[in-house]
Amino acid sequence: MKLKRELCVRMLSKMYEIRIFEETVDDLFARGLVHGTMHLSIGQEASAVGSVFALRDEDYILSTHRGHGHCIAKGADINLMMAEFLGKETGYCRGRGGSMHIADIEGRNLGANGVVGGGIPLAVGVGLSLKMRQTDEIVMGFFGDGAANQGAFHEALNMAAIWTLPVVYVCENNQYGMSMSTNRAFKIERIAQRADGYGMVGVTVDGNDVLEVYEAAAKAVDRARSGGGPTLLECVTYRWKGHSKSDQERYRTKDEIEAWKRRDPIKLFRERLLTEGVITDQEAAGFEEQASRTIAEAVEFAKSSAEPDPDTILEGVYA
Amino acid sequence: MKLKRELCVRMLSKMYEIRIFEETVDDLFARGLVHGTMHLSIGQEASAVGSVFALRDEDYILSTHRGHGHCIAKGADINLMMAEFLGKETGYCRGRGGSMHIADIEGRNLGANGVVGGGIPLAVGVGLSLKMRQTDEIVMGFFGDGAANQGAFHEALNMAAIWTLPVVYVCENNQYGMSMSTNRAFKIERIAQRADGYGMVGVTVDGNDVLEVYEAAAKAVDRARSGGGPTLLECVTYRWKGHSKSDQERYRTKDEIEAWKRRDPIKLFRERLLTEGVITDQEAAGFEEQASRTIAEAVEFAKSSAEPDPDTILEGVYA
Amino acid sequence: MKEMTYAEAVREALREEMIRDDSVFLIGEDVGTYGGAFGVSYGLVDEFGEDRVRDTPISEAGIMGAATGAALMGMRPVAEIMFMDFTTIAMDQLVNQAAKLRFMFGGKAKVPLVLRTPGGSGTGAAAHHSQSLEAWFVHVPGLKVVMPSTPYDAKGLLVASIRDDNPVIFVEHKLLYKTKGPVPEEEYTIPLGTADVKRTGRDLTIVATSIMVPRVLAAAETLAGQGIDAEVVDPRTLKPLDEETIFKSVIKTGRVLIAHEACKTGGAGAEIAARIVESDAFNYLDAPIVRLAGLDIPVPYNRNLERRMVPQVEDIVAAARELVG
Amino acid sequence: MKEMTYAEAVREALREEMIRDDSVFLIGEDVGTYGGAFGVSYGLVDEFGEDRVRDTPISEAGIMGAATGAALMGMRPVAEIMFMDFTTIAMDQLVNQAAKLRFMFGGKAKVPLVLRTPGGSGTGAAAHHSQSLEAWFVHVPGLKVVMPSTPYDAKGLLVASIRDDNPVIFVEHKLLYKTKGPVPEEEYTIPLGTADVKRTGRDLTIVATSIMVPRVLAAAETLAGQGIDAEVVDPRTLKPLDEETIFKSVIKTGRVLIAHEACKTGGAGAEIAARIVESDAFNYLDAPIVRLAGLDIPVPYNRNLERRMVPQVEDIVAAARELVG
Ligand SMILES: Cc1ncc(C[n+]2csc(CCOP(=O)(O)OP(=O)(O)O)c2C)c(N)n1
Ligand SMILES: Cc1ncc(C[n+]2csc(CCOP(=O)(O)OP(=O)(O)O)c2C)c(N)n1
Ligand SMILES: [Mg+2]
Ligand SMILES: [Mg+2]
Repeated sequence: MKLKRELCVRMLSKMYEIRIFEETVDDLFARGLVHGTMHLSIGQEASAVGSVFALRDEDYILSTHRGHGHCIAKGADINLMMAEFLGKETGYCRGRGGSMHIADIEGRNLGANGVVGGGIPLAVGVGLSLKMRQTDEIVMGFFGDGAANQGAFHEALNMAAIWTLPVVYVCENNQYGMSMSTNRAFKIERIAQRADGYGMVGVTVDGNDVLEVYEAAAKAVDRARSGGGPTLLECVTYRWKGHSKSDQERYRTKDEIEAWKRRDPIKLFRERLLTEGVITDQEAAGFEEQASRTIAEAVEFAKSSAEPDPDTILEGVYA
Repeated sequence: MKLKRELCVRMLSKMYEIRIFEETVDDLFARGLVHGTMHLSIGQEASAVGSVFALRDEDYILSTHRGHGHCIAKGADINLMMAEFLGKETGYCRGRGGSMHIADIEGRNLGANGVVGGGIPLAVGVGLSLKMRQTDEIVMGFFGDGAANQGAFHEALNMAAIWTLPVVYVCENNQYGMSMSTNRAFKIERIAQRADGYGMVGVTVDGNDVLEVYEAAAKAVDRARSGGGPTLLECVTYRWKGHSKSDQERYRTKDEIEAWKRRDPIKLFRERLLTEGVITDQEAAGFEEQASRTIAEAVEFAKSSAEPDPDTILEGVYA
Repeated sequence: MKEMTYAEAVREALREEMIRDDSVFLIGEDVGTYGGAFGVSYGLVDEFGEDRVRDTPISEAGIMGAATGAALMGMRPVAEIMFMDFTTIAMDQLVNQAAKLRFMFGGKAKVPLVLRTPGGSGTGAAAHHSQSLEAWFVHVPGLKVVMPSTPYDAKGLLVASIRDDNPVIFVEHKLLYKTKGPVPEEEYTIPLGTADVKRTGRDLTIVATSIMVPRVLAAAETLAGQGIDAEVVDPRTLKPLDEETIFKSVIKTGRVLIAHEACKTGGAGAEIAARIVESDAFNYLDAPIVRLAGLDIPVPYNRNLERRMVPQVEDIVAAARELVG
Repeated sequence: MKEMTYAEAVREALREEMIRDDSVFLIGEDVGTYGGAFGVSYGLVDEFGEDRVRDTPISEAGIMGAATGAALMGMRPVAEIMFMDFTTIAMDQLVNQAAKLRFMFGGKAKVPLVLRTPGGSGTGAAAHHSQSLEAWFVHVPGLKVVMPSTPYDAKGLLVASIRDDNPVIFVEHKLLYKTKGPVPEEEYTIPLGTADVKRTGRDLTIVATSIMVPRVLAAAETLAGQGIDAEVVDPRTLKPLDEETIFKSVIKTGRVLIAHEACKTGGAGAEIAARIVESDAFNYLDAPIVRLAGLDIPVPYNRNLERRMVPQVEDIVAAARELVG
């Protein structure tokens, strides 16, 4: 693959934004500035960026509880995301949603989901609408390995397949659903294999290689857009951090984590771009710094934003 | 396969019992003696008998809304079944359950189910109990082609597979879930193919050939009993009658029905037994007559049984 | 006005809204050629095609999710779940997704969908095909709950439900499908949240929903013959609930009987009773409130038991007499 | 007596019952090594092994079905659903299967299982991880519903629930897990269906469940300082409901405040209010019944909004003063 500089630069920059965003909110949580819980996707940036970058702006995504990466990759305004984390009125959800429910309707991110697998059937409805309206837009639905054992996965993938909907399902297999390893939760090697049972194309890729993800996603997107129906794309990756804020990580070893950290998707991509002469080391450092600034500004924006007015508490339940 | 006379005779007799039972209740319904609705399995007798006969008496089954065949094959007392149809206190469920909820707990039939797919997860729990107690009993769980698109199917088959449970899942693919043909509801040819996605053995057989069903079921039963885990056995068959009492049958053609009637599983089996000299024509007629008598007696038993006492209406909700 | 059945009224509402607005479509098991288990959508697939009258696999969660996703996109799906009992399978999509997405997203999305589903017993279909579960949905913020009792109400409320920008649970009753009544020739809607006083009276207020409305009206005739003048209030929508109309009636009569088919404990009647005794109407009550409702048992198959489980005309008459007497 | 937390009390009940009866086993997501999302079952897998403390895939319907099937076989599964919000996915297995099988089979089977699940808000986890859905289960014949508010009650009620031959929904509260209280050294059970008067008083009756109990007790102290003597009744089990204890208190005080966290409309408070006004206690009421409950909105993320959504001590004090005042 001949690397297109402009695309690669954008992808690398987004990966930095995601990484730094999550490191930052992790830190804000530790300092008591963000409450509740959050699910960090550090280590999984290639999967989010590689797949979302295969989309057009007009395309849609549906995301998960571990959705910061998808959201940022889809072009969210980091200020509004950060404000949402701080529960501010200026946040994407006016402070009502928090980390697990960020949606950027204008940016065609139809939202994260607190229910594992909850978004998978929604993608059927989105795909169906796009098809009924004869647009050439498509929808990409994310979920984890754990979600692939939910009944909703099964019903939805079958419906998407029989109706040949313009959907790309991306399964981010990070080896664990909370503490349950894929080894224990599945008796098969590749989750994408399940696509066969729906008469759907299934593909497994190295989810830490952003270009491999991108290429596979681009094919799936083309298939969806051209009327070829849905794809189940499995990105094999790993989350570096605990599942959420309550995780003691008793179910995996430090060695395992370290081994995966050596395959840091950002470092891998940066090195490749350097090796192939697409960018210089200095440029890369610049992208990283720019991302840092963006996130720092977002923190300022969020901090200086107003809290929701308690008297508006009943708003937004009904249209 | 060398045909064992005794087994074949019992199988043929059961098939007659099932057929005549259902023709009889159909008639009772038409005459206003049975109310509600019912789902007849006429044309599917080979699937019920072939699979249940591969079990031992101590094994369990879980059945469906179209469950008369399973129930009779498992050795139910026809009198108590018929009394249940007539809503009598002597019925299996004291008249509380009716056609869709007949269970014969002593006979280890853990019940029909009004919810399509509702019994599939129950079989996981039954299998789990048998395994935890280290018995060598197994459980056979029935469901239709339509049920294979329920989320419950997916969750349950995966659990049965990862825990290597002693379960045989029998999918009676009669080509339709109500009016929805398998062609429209699936994008795959064989439902048993889905077994692959669970790391489970999947087998498809001619569900109108009782011996083919029996042999495949026997293998699956052996596998389950010997610790080899679950199997998904698909029996391809056809229901002759409408889905239930409300069916106008606009979704299929007379020709299609007639073609399948020519492959009447009872006639096929009877002819084979005659051809191979296992039984005589006269014997066969005798079995059929015996079945008729059994059913006729059951009707008398049911008719002469008492209605439930309305004052007992609150009984049986809690133990 | 023309005479039509409740089922026809529902179908006419569907048909007219599908003609008026091409974002309206039907989705559910066997809604096409089969016409739905009760024939309600029969014929619509011939008029609107398989895309807009979409048969689905047996996948209730998938149906509800597909409807919700489509609604998020600005379509106006009318989903059908064949029996109310099977909403159990779709609860996550309905309660966690359809009902909450708008609020969770800070009011920035809309979920305009209708879930039509037949509830109720009386057909001998036993415990998995006879439940009345509306109280669950009444408890869920973000949902609206509609329960028409006449063809007129069914049509007017369904049109309003389809045009509503929120997820609406539209509960039909199997035993009402064949009942007839007048329906206007011209287009009309009934605003969600407006009760209807089906009969005026002085001696007691009977609040009744769905199948209980005709039974209560029949009972009221009998009661009238015995010198008891019952006022019959049909809330028509349980959420939002038109409590003003109920309170007004209670203040007038001082006595309340609430009748519904669903199991008594935790049924919608509890909420209605609680609203009354929380309000000023409490001060006008001359007697304890009486709830007449389904027994707290699964629906039995046997005809007599099934009938006994749910209030019948004679039970209503007896309860009203005792309350007034 | 020893001091322990509510979470420890639950764990001790599980542990002791697992020792006593080898048909008892745990099944749920991450109940093993992880110890459950709130650490409640932490350590039990080391003692009892992976077979009896069984981690499952993320398959709530499968978990509930597996538990139900096992219970049918005479095992005594204690299933966990990680957040009450996800019971939505298991409703068919719970409501149509577990709750109804016995009745549908003519009373010839038993389904002895416990479903443990944490409800409630207050952790900043927003609308998909904070619901209080007990009212749904109260409405389902065949289920029992337990909601302990103290470590003592949690242990005694859980032991009773595990020994009960019916499906029991055992609702824990996230904010109570770390609260401490005395628990007897020796074995004890609390019969399901027995309310507890947590404080005696003359001026009003406050019926409160789960997290509301400590808040109401705190409010009662404040009220006492202001000359208002509140009686606090904790039903402990919502189904069966010990209405006698509630009625007795109401007859004594003449005023009722009902406090729960769940959304007000259609919440369990409605049933309690309805029971009171259907009974003779109605005749002793000196004022309308007041329900103080969660607002009818999905649970918001923002800390202040989340707090505002649910009754707090000061709200209870204010409501009680107004009611008595
Ligand atoms: C229906 C449901 N069950 C359980 C949970 C609790 N939970 C949140 S995330 C999670 C693990 C999800 O695993 P996976 O789908 O692999 O996604 P990952 O967290 O690994 O990104 C669990 C069990 C939930 N949110 N929703
Ligand atoms: C959950 C659920 N959805 C819908 C129905 C209505 N229904 C009863 S049987 C049936 C078709 C079932 O098809 P299949 O599983 O193939 O079994 P078959 O009837 O062909 O034996 C339907 C849709 C139901 N009983 N349960
Ligand atoms: Mg994962
Ligand atoms: Mg079928």
